[in-house]
Amino acid sequence: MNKVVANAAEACKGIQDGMTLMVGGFGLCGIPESSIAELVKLGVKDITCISNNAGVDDFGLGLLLQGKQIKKMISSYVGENDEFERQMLSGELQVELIPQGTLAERCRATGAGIPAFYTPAGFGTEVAEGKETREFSGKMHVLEKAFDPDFAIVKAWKGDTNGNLIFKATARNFNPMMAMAGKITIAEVEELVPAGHLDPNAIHTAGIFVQRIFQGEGYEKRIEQLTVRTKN
Amino acid sequence: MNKVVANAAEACKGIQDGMTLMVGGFGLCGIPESSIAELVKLGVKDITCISNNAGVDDFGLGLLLQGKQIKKMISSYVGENDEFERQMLSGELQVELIPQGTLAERCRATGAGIPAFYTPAGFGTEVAEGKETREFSGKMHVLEKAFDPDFAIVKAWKGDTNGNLIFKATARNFNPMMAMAGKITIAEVEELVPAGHLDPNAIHTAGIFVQRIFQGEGYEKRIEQLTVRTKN
Amino acid sequence: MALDKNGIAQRIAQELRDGWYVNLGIGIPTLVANYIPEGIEVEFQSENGILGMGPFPFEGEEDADLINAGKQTITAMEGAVYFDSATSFAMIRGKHVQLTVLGAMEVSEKGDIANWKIPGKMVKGMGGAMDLVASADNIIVAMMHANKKGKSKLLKECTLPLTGVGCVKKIVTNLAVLDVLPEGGFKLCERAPGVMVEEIQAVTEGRLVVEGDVPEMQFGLESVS
Amino acid sequence: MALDKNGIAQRIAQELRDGWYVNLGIGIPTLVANYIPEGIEVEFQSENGILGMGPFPFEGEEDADLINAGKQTITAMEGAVYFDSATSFAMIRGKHVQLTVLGAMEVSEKGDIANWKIPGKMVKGMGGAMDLVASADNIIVAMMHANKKGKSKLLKECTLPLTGVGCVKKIVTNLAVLDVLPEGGFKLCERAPGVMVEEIQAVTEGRLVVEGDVPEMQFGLESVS
Repeated sequence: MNKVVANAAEACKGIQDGMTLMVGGFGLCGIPESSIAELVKLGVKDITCISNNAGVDDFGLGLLLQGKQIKKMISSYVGENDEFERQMLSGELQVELIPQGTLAERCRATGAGIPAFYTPAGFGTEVAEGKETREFSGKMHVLEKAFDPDFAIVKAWKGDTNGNLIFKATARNFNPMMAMAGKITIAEVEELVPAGHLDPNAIHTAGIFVQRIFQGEGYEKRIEQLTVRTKN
Repeated sequence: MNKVVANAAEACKGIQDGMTLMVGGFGLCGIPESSIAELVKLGVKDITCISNNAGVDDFGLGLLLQGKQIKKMISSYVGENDEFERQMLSGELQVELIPQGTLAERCRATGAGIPAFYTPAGFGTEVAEGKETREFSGKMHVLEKAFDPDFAIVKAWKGDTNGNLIFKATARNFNPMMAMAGKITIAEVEELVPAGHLDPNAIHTAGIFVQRIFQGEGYEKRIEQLTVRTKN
Repeated sequence: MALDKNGIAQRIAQELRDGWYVNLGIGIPTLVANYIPEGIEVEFQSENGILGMGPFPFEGEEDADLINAGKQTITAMEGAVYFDSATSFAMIRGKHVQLTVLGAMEVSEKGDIANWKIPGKMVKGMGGAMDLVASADNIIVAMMHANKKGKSKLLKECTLPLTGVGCVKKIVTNLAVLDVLPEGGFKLCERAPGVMVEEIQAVTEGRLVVEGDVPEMQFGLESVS
Repeated sequence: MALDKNGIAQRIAQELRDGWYVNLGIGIPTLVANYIPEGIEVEFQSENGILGMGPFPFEGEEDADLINAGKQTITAMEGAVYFDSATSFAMIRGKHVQLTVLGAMEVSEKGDIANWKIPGKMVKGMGGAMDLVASADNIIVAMMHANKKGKSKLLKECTLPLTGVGCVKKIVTNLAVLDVLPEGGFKLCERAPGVMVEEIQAVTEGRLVVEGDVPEMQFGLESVS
């Protein structure tokens, strides 16, 4: 089942103004750099973007914010970004903040055909306002619902032509759940191999969830907070 | 975080009459043979057993049925077992049948702190009787709840002393979700290695879910339906 | 002439489309894998945790850890992947599997299906069938038109406990190909070679909708893989 | 003398028990990892997807694909494991993590906590904090007793938007160790060395419960790892 497309341009075909996109990554770790660059090039506008964070000013989703391509961000944490703050305070940008675990579980639910589930996160806070709440085993929970994204864009370490994906270390983060959730899921990988070259036991995301896969180019993999020890 | 116990006897300490146990496996594939043998030896009675199937007459959970140790089976499919049929028809054994996907998702929910979720499976059937139903996006769904097992007993291919597990091929099946769900989770493995010997990227079940791990002995791995081709 | 089980499977195989992921139930549906049309690539999912299921292993090469949902020993194709049961049913409920083919005891003219329980007989369980029928947009039922006593299995209302409600869209039997109409009723799409509309009508208890000339099924254009 | 941030972390480290999985928030909580008592093994979970988090990498050995929830480059201990965000919060919500240590802007005498939003200021988001406080049975808040303006952070009622309701059980500040009582109120358990009960009372707006002699915190018995 060959899912390979030539490049980011091929992969992003059909992404249009006003669409809802899920974008993988945590901070700048495990983000689909090539696809984001392509979205900048395409100049698609009024995007609703579901992503745990919003990048930094000049990298990651920050690049889409610079071009005012994003109408609404749905995230759990959006610090580290001055342009984001400016657009949010000026009202140009809508922001919906969601507890990180709820965000992850809602992404999974979307792909798993679970329309709604109960979680204790956010009960008694403004996150629960307007939502159903309910007691289970003496504890209050909030009803949370699946998303409805048009595209999901994820980044993996290795992928095969069938769309099977393996992520590296903590660059996995939101990518596997978002891969499940897209009506069309685009996966960009650092290394694309023929089907059969990945251990079927070690694959994190099954190719059934991926519609388009390509090998990205020139990964910068910028580090947001470089923290090191010195030897002696 | 050393989780190693000497053997099945050590691992099964504390399992008592009347408890609810989750037992991994699909058919006879990926079942915790050593722990089941120990449960037979212990002779614990009145067990409520959550497991996709009920083994065959003389293997798997069938061994517990022979000793009339099981009070209630919660499964999706219980064929291939005459003693099971006899006990069920005579009323000695209670049986609750659950759609397989709902069973899997309820196991995951148990371990994931999700008390309840909606699924379309079983709507309009006797499975939905007495349960809440609700429409999402024009489709009816059933509210399904987490379990509350005392122990979960799973079988993995490889494990390390930290309790990290790797399963092999389709012997994975229900084992990872059940591992998440036990108040105490027992993992028996074919090969136990020191922490650090498994690729942290390739681990299926994180050691945090496992309280006791041991290397099992004399795995029979019986095949339920041997189907082969002949070479020309 | 009425089709045999292989004929039913062969006709269903014509419904396969390139790039589809397919879940085949036990019995006649399993045979569909033997008739994949030339030039079409599909991948088979088995709900116990494999995508890219291959043929049975050669004698002596069977692996107890590699089975399908019918508990049969199988092999894995190149590019296959294993996963747990929760992920497997995430694929199914999340509509990532494009086609489900399964058997049935009864189908109603509203698309209800009964295939798991006969009151008074030993009940083995629904396995994954309820998840499959409640989730898939595209379900084909493969079955005999009538049961062994000659009684129709295409009914106004199912008499047996249901597996799913209003979910069946297409039925392929030994006698015919039928679509379940949104407003209810079985639309006769194709007849088995040499089988008359009257013969089909005679064993269809539910409302049979016949419009114009009903063509015969065509075989032989696709080759057996 | 009031404790500094390291002192708060050191006191909290005394609460660690052998075999615990621990999630440390950003700020003071992160420092707890520097004071694990001798003979105790704990494993640190970072909610972005690692269990068995190790110290910062040596210069030049950093890996952009290996970070903690604060986006800092880290290392992995032997026996570490990586996982996705849904699994990570399954660990948290499912109570598999035995201790969560996090900072707060305000805590109420009922155990409510506010630590994510100041109306009128830029809101960065709650990250994983709402999941953590709603799930963990064992939450320790690490914070200064009063804010920079000298105003108490231990209140009758939180004035800021809440992160969680009735979830905080223990608070370690620069001045004291306090338990949140089930019936409401901050029970003074320990004083920082040389700090008087009156000093603590003066910066505790919520109900402070003082019973008998309140001991001083003890340090120095555990060694720095």
